[in-house]
Amino acid sequence: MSTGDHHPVVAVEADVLGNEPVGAYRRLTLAVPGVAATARPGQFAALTVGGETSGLLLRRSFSIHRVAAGSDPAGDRLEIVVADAGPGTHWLTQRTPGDRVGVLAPLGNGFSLPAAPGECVLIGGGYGSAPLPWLAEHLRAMGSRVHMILGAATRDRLFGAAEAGAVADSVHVVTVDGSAGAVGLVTDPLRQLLRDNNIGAVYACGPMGMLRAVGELAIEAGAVAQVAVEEAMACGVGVCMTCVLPIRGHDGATRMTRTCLDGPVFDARALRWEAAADGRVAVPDDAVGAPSAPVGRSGR
Amino acid sequence: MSTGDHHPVVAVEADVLGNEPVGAYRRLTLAVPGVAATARPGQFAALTVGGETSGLLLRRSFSIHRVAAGSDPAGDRLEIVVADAGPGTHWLTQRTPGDRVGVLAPLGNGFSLPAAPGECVLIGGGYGSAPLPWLAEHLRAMGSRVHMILGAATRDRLFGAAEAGAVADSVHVVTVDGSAGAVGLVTDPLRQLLRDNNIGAVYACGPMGMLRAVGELAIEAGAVAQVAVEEAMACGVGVCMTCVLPIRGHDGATRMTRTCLDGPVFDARALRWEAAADGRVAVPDDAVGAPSAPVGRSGR
Amino acid sequence: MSGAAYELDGVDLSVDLAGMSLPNPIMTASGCAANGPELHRFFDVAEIGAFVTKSVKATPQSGRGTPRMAETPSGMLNSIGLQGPGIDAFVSHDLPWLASVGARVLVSIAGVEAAEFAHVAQVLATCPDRSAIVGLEVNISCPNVANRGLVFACDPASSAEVLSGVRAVVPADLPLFAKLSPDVTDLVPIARAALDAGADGLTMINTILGMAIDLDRMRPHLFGVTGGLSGPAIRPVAVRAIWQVTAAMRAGTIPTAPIIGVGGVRCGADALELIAAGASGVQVGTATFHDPRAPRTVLTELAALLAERGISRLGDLVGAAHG
Amino acid sequence: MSGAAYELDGVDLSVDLAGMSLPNPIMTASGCAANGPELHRFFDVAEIGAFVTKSVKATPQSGRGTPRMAETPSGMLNSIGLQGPGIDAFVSHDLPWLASVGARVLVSIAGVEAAEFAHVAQVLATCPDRSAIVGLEVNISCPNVANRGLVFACDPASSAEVLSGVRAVVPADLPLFAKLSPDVTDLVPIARAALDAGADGLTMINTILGMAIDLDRMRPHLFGVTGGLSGPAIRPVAVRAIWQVTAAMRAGTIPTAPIIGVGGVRCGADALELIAAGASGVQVGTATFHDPRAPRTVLTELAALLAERGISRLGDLVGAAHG
Ligand SMILES: Cc1cc2nc3c(=O)[nH]c(=O)nc-3n(C[C@H](O)[C@H](O)[C@H](O)COP(=O)(O)OP(=O)(O)OC[C@H]3O[C@@H](n4cnc5c(N)ncnc54)[C@H](O)[C@@H]3O)c2cc1C
Ligand SMILES: Cc1cc2nc3c(=O)[nH]c(=O)nc-3n(C[C@H](O)[C@H](O)[C@H](O)COP(=O)(O)OP(=O)(O)OC[C@H]3O[C@@H](n4cnc5c(N)ncnc54)[C@H](O)[C@@H]3O)c2cc1C
Ligand SMILES: Cc1cc2nc3c(=O)[nH]c(=O)nc-3n(C[C@H](O)[C@H](O)[C@H](O)COP(=O)(O)O)c2cc1C
Ligand SMILES: Cc1cc2nc3c(=O)[nH]c(=O)nc-3n(C[C@H](O)[C@H](O)[C@H](O)COP(=O)(O)O)c2cc1C
Ligand code: FES
Ligand code: FES
Repeated sequence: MSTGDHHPVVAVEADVLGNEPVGAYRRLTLAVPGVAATARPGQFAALTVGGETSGLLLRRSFSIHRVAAGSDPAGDRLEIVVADAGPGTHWLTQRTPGDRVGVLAPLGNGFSLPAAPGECVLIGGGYGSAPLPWLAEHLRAMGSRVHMILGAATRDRLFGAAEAGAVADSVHVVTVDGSAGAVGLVTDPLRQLLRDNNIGAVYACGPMGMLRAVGELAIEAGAVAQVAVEEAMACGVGVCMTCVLPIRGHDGATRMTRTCLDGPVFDARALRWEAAADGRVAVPDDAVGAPSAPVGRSGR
Repeated sequence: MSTGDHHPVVAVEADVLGNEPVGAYRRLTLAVPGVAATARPGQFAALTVGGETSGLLLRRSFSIHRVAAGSDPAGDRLEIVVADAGPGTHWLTQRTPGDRVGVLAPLGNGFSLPAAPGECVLIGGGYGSAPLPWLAEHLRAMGSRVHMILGAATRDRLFGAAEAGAVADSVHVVTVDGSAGAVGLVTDPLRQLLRDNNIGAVYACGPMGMLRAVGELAIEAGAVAQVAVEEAMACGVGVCMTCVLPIRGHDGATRMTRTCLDGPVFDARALRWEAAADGRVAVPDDAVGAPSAPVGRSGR
Repeated sequence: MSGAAYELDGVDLSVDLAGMSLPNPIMTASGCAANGPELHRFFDVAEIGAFVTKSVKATPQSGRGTPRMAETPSGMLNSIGLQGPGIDAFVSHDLPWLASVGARVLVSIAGVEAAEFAHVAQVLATCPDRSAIVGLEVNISCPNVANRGLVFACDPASSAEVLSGVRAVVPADLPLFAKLSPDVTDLVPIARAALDAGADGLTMINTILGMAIDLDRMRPHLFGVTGGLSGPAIRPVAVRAIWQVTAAMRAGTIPTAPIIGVGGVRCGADALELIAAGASGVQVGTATFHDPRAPRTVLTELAALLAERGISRLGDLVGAAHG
Repeated sequence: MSGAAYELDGVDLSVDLAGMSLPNPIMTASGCAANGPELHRFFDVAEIGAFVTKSVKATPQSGRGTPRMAETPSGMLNSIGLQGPGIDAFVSHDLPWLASVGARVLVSIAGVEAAEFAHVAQVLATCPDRSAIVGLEVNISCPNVANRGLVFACDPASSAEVLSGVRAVVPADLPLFAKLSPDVTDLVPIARAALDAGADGLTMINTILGMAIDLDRMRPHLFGVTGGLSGPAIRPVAVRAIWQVTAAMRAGTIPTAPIIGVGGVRCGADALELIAAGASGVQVGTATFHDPRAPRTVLTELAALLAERGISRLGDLVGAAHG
């Protein structure tokens, strides 16, 4: 981490302005003054859960779906898409206007836009599609041509299919069970798009396995792939070192790198995918400072 | 505790039906099926606080203000009066219809009604007045004459003054600062009532210091005094042994007695007041099983 | 008191703990369930695997003054001081009631010196309702007068002294569980000492020593100054303790013996966590204060969790996280 | 780096911790604040009494694989494995930044053997930004390779070895704080050993060893198997530890020395609780993950609490609960 690129983060007890169902998810709209000026697609927000008496200590992270500038910064809004996955997200899905939730945003880096317009593919798995419409708007505004692939296990786990047509030049929907779009995985339409078009960049957000597959196809096709990862985060702001992944740096060395600060978006080539298996990520032997021998007890 | 007198307790996730301000307090109405048949004035309810993600593990106890029988037991309602005293009660004061709260009720014993009608004084300090209107109704229904003394530090800490006129034969309001009724303590009108009338029984609910003073005056005047105490309770149902007070039994022996099960109402003569000071209660040396010497470390 | 398989949701939940055959692994925790009738208002105490009583000493105990408890984040401190009726009243009053409702009773015993434990155990081993007793839980996590009031379980020698004293006076077929304190630098030597001295199994963990200060009075909140921390807050410590001792058993460092897990369990998944770490029995303590139905609910939830996973025998999951 | 009285709400919050003059008692906790710039986005890190850095070792450390954390009721487990840049990068990169913003730095140091601690301390004692360093916190709650990976702080002799090694290489006017682990049978002998070997004060407590199991994988949740439990859940243990060691100092059993309290502090009242138990400094750790402004907020709340009570000097409340 370089200390120079720390952008300002808004820390606020945000009013909940809206909470609507979108398939299996809820879209929450929050009043976050000043967020619109700095937030970029691919960044995330960290929310407190459970209210004042909560036994859930840690914030939950969510991709920023969009921000909307108010007439003045005090009126800025931030939207996220929440899957009810456990006690913290369940609590969030129950919030109604009038409630308050602690919000830190924007956090992390976002997707980098290409230097010049080009043709690109945006890929989302499940709620991973949340940041894509907003990203598509940015890309189209600079003249890029945008293909969008939305995948999920089932129809209700798709996100963004309704608005995709308005923001993308082509839309490809796949579900594992065929309940919406074609039967299959996001890699099926991606393979086709990479073959039939001159794709310069791929942007993806979703589960680790999907990101890896997408990254490999893109790199093979000579495209740049930017993937937004999702590692368990205790703080979201770079102070705890829990959210690391082995990332190869410009100097070729692999370091255990904070995904909350230097991610969640990474160039797929920098990720040491082979270290990850079964939801766990090992320290590659060649990583900077890798232990020569395993230690028996927790050094904290 | 005798095992025979265990009455049925309703354990339910209760719907919140109402939440209205009453002075500095909130009156909560809860749907508690089946509670009306068994609950008696002086008993209490134990409520969970903080919802599903709560870090507050223990229930909070509240005197039952009243119960109302529905057209069938499923429609029974229970009312409590809540002072916002800390995080748990604060959370409760924020509940709105549609919310749910875990309720156990009725718990403990209630006030015993006299064998024959007579003249009596009901005394409440602060929210301690909560059970008195309902108790007054029971006493008047059996032909007793009811005087009611309501005291508090300030006007907004008084409870029940508005409805007292309808349920009592005489009403005496005192506040420490004189913001309502006479300036003074509940013992002032009590002294007068005990002198001028043939009072057979005194019923009191409020802070320990008040209960002691009331009990002493009543006993001196030859009246029976029943006082409802308020000890910190972890379980409310008799299984943890945290809520004890030294109580003299019928056999003359003092035992550390569970106020949640054998109280919260006790005959003032049975209480070993001298053991209590500064919010703490020591084990009297003559209590059954009192330690001969203090132990250095917690035996759990 | 049936040793036969007990099914819920098609899952065989029965366990055999050092000869203690129980229809299911769920128990109350000592001091968190009184001695029966109070909880029996909320569920049939014979439905859970065993009912663990409040630690009983030789004579009646008043316990400490109040406050005896302080709520803490996701937990609580208690300093009760082992209030109880004493062993004679226990066998003439409490135990008969438990026997009358068909509860399987794991009697928790305590003392200030080894001889007191032995006396209490001997009274139990020869009492009229002996047949309701499935085992004794020896609460060595209580103060030892001979050792500056430090708890027996702080030290292998004191632990062994208590266990061998009890073992000597009770029949070999009465299972003994030593209840350990987590407040030690290394649990394994204490576990070894207890097992070598005659314990058939271990119960882990008792509360962790803690303290709260009353900021209004600027004095210790509890009358007893320090107290025992319990509840969900300490579950990670219980899991670790069970894991460490199970690992030592699997490595052959100490004899293999059944473990009863306790500490912070409030739902079926919590119970399963202790089982996966190595426990074959699970006690529900402080959660009972949040909801008196908790032990029974944990049992239902545990059965449902196993059924969901297609596990037909609970025994298959004991220690499963060790691989 | 001012030793002058520092007032907030009319309260003098300044403290002197074994020669470490701080405007107020509030600090970050090692490993819960990285090394400065990240938190400086949320508050000026020079406003709190001291900034405590992530424990630094001699060489760069990758730390462990992930998952490195598990949330637990009112707490969390972590198993980071002391990831860090190593002492050379620390003095050339991290410390200059902290010096540039005027932070008073309490540098936390670690090692796998006494010699590593001494080496790290020596580099710090002679580094260009030495003047930004107000003291060293010696994290002896980390694994000792020579003793089966048991932490140094489990044992008085290992603790003393580390402290005397560090003391020998740093000037007498550089305050040393030994950071103790609560995972011991008796804290007092460890505290004595550390003080006798040259510690000027003590920091208590480090995390409590715990564990969680991933019920989907039926394996330990953390890559490092066990982890350290922290957060509000453990505050009662921190209060007890500070109380016990302060009581031993007041009784003359061990030398009197300042204590920095840490464990579960998330608001001003929590800080006051540790102070009343005997701490003259207070670190805010895990609460920072809930809210990165936490250390600064605790300071504001603490000042307000004292003002409310009419206390004009924080020092008057240190150990006040002992009477
Ligand atoms: C950068 C980032 C962006 C994310 N974007 C979204 C989004 O747009 N929409 C959405 O619904 N979810 C998103 N998630 C996942 C979301 O944070 C988790 O589903 C949530 O933390 C689960 O909390 P819980 O209490 O409901 O579940 P629990 O499983 O009980 O959580 C327990 C602990 O594990 C952590 N955890 C559990 N699952 C995950 C996960 N998948 N990723 C990271 N931490 C996890 C929690 O934060 C918590 O600390 C994102 C996660 C990250 C890191
Ligand atoms: C039998 C009985 C009847 C009661 N009736 C009423 C009533 O009708 N209306 C009302 O407003 N309050 C009543 N109380 C007091 C009420 O239970 C406490 O105000 C409440 O528990 C405080 O919880 P908290 O989280 O808001 O405060 P905190 O002070 O944060 O509570 C911390 C812990 O201390 C306990 N505690 C704190 N204050 C008290 C207290 N005064 N008595 C017992 N335990 C306490 C809590 O239960 C909790 O475990 C009654 C208490 C008892 C025992
Ligand atoms: C109020 C209370 C009283 C207790 N009394 C005893 C006791 O008498 N004997 C004993 O062995 N353990 C006693 N314990 C410890 C519990 O049995 C259990 O080991 C501990 O609380 C951890 O489990 P939990 O988190 O489920 O409560 C007591 C615990 C509490 C909270
Ligand atoms: C993620 C994390 C990393 C930690 N790293 C260190 C460390 O490097 N050195 C150290 O002495 N303590 C470390 N600790 C312990 C804390 O400094 C502190 O002693 C402990 O967490 C208790 O305080 P808390 O409850 O306020 O977090 C770490 C704690 C956490 C949660
Ligand atoms: S989540 Fe704490 S450093 Fe990334
Ligand atoms: S509150 Fe638990 S026994 Fe009375």
